[in-house]
Amino acid sequence: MSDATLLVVASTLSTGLILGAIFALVAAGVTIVYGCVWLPNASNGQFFLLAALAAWSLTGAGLGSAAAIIMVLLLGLVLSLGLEWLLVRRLYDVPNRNVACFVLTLGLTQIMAGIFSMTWGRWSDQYTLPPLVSGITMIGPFPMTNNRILVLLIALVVLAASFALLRYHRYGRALRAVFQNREAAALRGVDVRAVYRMSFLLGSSIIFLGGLLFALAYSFDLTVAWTMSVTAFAIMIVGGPGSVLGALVVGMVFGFTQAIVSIFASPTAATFSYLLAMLAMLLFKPTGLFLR
Amino acid sequence: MSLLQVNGLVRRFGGVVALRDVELTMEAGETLGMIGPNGSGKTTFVNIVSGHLASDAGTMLFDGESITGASPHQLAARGLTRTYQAVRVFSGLSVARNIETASLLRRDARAGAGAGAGRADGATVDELAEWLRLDRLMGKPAGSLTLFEQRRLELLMRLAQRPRLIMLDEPVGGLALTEVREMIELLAQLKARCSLFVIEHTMRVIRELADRVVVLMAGEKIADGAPDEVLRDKRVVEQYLGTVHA
Amino acid sequence: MTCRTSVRDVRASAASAVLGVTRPVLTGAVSAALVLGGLTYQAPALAQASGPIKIGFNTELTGPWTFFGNSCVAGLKMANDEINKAGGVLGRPLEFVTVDNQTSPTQAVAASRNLDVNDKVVALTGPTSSDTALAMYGYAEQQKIPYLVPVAAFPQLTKPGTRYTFRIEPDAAGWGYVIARFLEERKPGAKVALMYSDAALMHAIVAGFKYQAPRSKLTIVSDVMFPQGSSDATVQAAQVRAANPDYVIVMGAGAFDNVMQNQLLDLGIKPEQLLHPYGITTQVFGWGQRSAGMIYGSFFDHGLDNLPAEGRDFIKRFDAANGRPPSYVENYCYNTPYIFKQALELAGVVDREKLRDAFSRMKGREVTTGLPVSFDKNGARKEYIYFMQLLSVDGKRTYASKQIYYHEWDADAIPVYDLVK
Amino acid sequence: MSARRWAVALGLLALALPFVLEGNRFLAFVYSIVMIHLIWANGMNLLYGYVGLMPLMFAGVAGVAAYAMIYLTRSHEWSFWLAAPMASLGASLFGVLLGLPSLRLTGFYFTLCSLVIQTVITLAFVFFPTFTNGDTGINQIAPPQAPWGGALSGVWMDETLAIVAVLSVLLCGWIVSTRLGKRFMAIREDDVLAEVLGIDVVRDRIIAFFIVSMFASIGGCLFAVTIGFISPRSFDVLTSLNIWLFVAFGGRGTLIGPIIGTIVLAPIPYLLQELQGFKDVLSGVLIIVVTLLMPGGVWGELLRWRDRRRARRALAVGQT
Repeated sequence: MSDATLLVVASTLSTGLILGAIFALVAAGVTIVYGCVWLPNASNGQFFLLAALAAWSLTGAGLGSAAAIIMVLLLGLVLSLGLEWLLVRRLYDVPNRNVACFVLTLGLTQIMAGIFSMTWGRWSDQYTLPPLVSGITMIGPFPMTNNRILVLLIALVVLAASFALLRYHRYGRALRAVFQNREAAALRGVDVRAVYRMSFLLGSSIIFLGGLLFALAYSFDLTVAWTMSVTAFAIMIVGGPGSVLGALVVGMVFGFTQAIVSIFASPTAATFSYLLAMLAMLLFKPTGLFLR
Repeated sequence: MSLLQVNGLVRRFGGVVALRDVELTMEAGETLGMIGPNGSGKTTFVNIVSGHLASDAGTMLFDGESITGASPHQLAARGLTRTYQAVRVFSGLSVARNIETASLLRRDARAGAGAGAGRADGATVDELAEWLRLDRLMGKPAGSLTLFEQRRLELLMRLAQRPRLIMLDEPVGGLALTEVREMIELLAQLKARCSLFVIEHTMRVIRELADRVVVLMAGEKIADGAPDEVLRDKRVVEQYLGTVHA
Repeated sequence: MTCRTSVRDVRASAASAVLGVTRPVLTGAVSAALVLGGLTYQAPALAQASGPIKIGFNTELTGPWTFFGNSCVAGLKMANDEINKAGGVLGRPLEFVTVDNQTSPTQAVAASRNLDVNDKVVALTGPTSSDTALAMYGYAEQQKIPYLVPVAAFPQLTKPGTRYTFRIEPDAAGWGYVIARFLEERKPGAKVALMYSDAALMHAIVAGFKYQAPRSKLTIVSDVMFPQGSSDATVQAAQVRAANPDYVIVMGAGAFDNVMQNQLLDLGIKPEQLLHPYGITTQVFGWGQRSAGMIYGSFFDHGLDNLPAEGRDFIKRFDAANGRPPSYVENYCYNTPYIFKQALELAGVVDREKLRDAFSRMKGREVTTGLPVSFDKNGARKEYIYFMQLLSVDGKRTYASKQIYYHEWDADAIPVYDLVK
Repeated sequence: MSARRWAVALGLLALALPFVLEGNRFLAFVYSIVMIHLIWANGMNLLYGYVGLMPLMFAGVAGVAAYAMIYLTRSHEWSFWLAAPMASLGASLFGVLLGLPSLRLTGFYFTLCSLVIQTVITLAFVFFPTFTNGDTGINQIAPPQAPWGGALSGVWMDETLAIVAVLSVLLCGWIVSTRLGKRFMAIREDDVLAEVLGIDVVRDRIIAFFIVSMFASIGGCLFAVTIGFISPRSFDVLTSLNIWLFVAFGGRGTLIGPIIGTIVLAPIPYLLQELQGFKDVLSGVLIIVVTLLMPGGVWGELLRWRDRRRARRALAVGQT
């Protein structure tokens, strides 16, 4: 293979992996909240954006990228706790909470969008975070920045950790029990509301982290919120609600489809192809590819 | 001509055979009981006959016409209907609306025979409601009724359609003892109006209602005959009745 | 359940209402309507005779283009205050009634109507995005309101037959055309790659470039368009790299512009090979120090040669107030009140039709650059562009650039309106 | 006053308002936008409130109709009054096609599926510019011809919209009262049980999608001629979500609910333009408060309160 071909192949790998990992991460966050608590959070795109914007402001104020990330994650935790306490917990016992939660979080989306346009929207039209680490590693002829390698690693580690948590930890077992039969789980002594709260916090934190990693790997603007929301929901459904493994595999398939089709056709064809693939998946395997 | 004739019914789920060459006939006016341990394929059988599930092989005739592959609403139009193990009514609608919805598609109304409009096999819906003691509950949301009331509503909704065959999946499941007694009486009165196919674990129901009993074990029919004979059959007693309190 | 009111019943009562059976209802409805009407009714439009001269400023204060709308407001306010401090126009203060179009064409039409009907503005000016501007264009032409477009480059805003719309920014197809002329001069027979987002503005630029490229003997070696919402361009950057171009023309919507830039640089494309048709301050900050040496198009930049004292003064004061040097968006918006002032003084009265005529024959100047401001029969301005080379970027505070090229041409040098529909 | 009289009064008020608002063309414009959204909300309510499916490609169907209408009037010089029904018919058949996934998917799965479909439609509007002129959009869309010659504009255009909106409410009410409407509600409550009771769920869902797409399409055509400009963003997923929100906010599955939702929420972005970002915060807070206090929507919850009070009163009467 010539260097030029190798370059394209390596760049495809890099794009597929990074895009795939970030989308998988956000989808995992969504899947933990929706698949476990049955609360579809329409505002998770805004959460994602909020994390990225907050990190942008903190680094702009002179904080290092790593410190900013930790600050934002803590901030996200406080915010999710507050939100859970103020709003989300009121929906746990509502009979049609799917819809109620969707409406509620659409309202939240409007509030956040309004706040963004009065604040960050006025400060810039695009945002870039300084890299976590500098330098470039050559993969064959393909130069990959160490920053993006680190982003990829963090995403994969967090995905693996949340997979293990749901599969092997006591919390994960409680969560599955609640999912299968809430009443039975409650009778067996599982604190259902605590499990819900934990899932909401965990899911939201993962979405926050997704936003941070995206911001480290790419420049972003206010429009990223919706793109992210739609894609994450679609990945979650195709992968199977509640399945972190499903989110990972489908996220990667999505990333690679986009990268590979755009070599042979065009970026537009790539976008169409992954959306149509998702449609086909929904139609022919609506329960999702992976069980929880 | 038999009312229902099922030949060589096969259904597999993945590698597991749920039904293996099941043959069954049922005459008009007959009440047939089906028993068998959990997982023996009883509900699968009803699901297939009532059009909820496709079979892998086999044919089904209802009143001499093929109903293989027919959908539930087509079967309803021909007079074959069913109930569910877990009671199923439109819980968000009032009792009256439930009954109204069910009588929307009464067989004779659809066939254009207006003469019987408002009547279900000789009885008006109102009379049926009185008979099933639902007449005073008309305005309540169906979801707020007790289980027994819901079971009776379910029955009324089927009767409102003037069916020829009702397949009942555990009609007394979850009911208290006195309620079971009452339900059996209601069903006994119903026998005069249409054919019944009853899946039950409660042997009392089978003994008191069924003209004939079929036993399914692991997807195979192992016995078929009058209740007294079948319930004394050695294989049935060993493999099934020994495990349940009759 | 309410749904149980059958239509037959409604029909029956409608009939009875018509027959006067339910007269109280009818009376109630009509009187309620009249009360509401009384609250909302306003006297028919009168010419603005006294008080401030009102001009409708319809721009993006929320939604994805918030930044541009607010930047524009900042520039416009500065000039407006200066004019009013110096005595206003025709002896009256100038007032820009600002409304938010939420970056939505539908809202832009609604906002235009609000300004027209409720504020009775003498003219409209406004948005910084092409589709909202096009929606307003339709309204202005239909309602015969003079409409001065500060920052929207889409050519159709001055298509043949346009009467009331006047555009300050040169049209985007022209930018593409002049990029080809510029590259031809810098490197005859250059190989060029294109990377852009699927957006109206980019299509216009590409159309102009593709028209002129063969005439300037340029070869297009790669032509990549990204759908809206794209987030990664690594693969395409590698393909572009493999095609080995002399120049890459990059233009993305929003942050994607910077994503493409960085990924091209990561892959070893040199900054000197990169050309952006336009660059504003925040974009330059995004490109950062690593992009030093790249080229971008502009219509105003603090690195321009020969800026008059007014221009330098504007840069200093804008920087002091906003913490960043202004770019062409702020410059056009700063000049807008002055252009209105020149036209209103030429018209002599505050009247829509007279103001339109004044715009069409005015021979004004941009106060910041001294460049002439006059409009052809379709409302388009004499075309011009600067190309700047980025020298250095100092964090998010300032940057240094130098002017390397200036070109002026007639709007009809290329068949713009055949190229862009 | 009885419910029926209230309905007549409201209808007459809706028809009278265009003349009342004639003095202020801005308010008249906002009113006409609200009327278009009312048509849409009624369609959405039919599918979401009565059949139980939440179609997020609703705006996409409206867009297809609008673009088709413009194509027919511009390229073939058809009259709006012929082009709009034909375009709507075509778009509705397309809507039926897009509704086919509902035969396999229900509930939130169908919603997500429709979300993906809507995303594809929006991208296609941008990427295939032959009919849509891509991201640039189509401007200066001519108003419909008036029967007395010239263009239908001003108060008569507003009145036309009000008439269509009132008709859409009546049509919705009529459909709901027919056997078809009762079948729809049965399907919403439990599609499996509906099927066993003899309802052809597949056929009825297809009929529902056709009717609902007709509402969407006619609204789309009227939207195009009222605004005079459309672009792919006019018919994106946010538009669908907004219409859905009107229905959910007001109370799904009631005739009054979507009217309340539309009248309260639709004018906010127009009438509160000066508030900028605060207006989004305001409507967001409103939505959240209503969802928490009235999870069944404003009207749905009022009905429930009324029923509960009646039940309590009945109980009290029974005890005495």
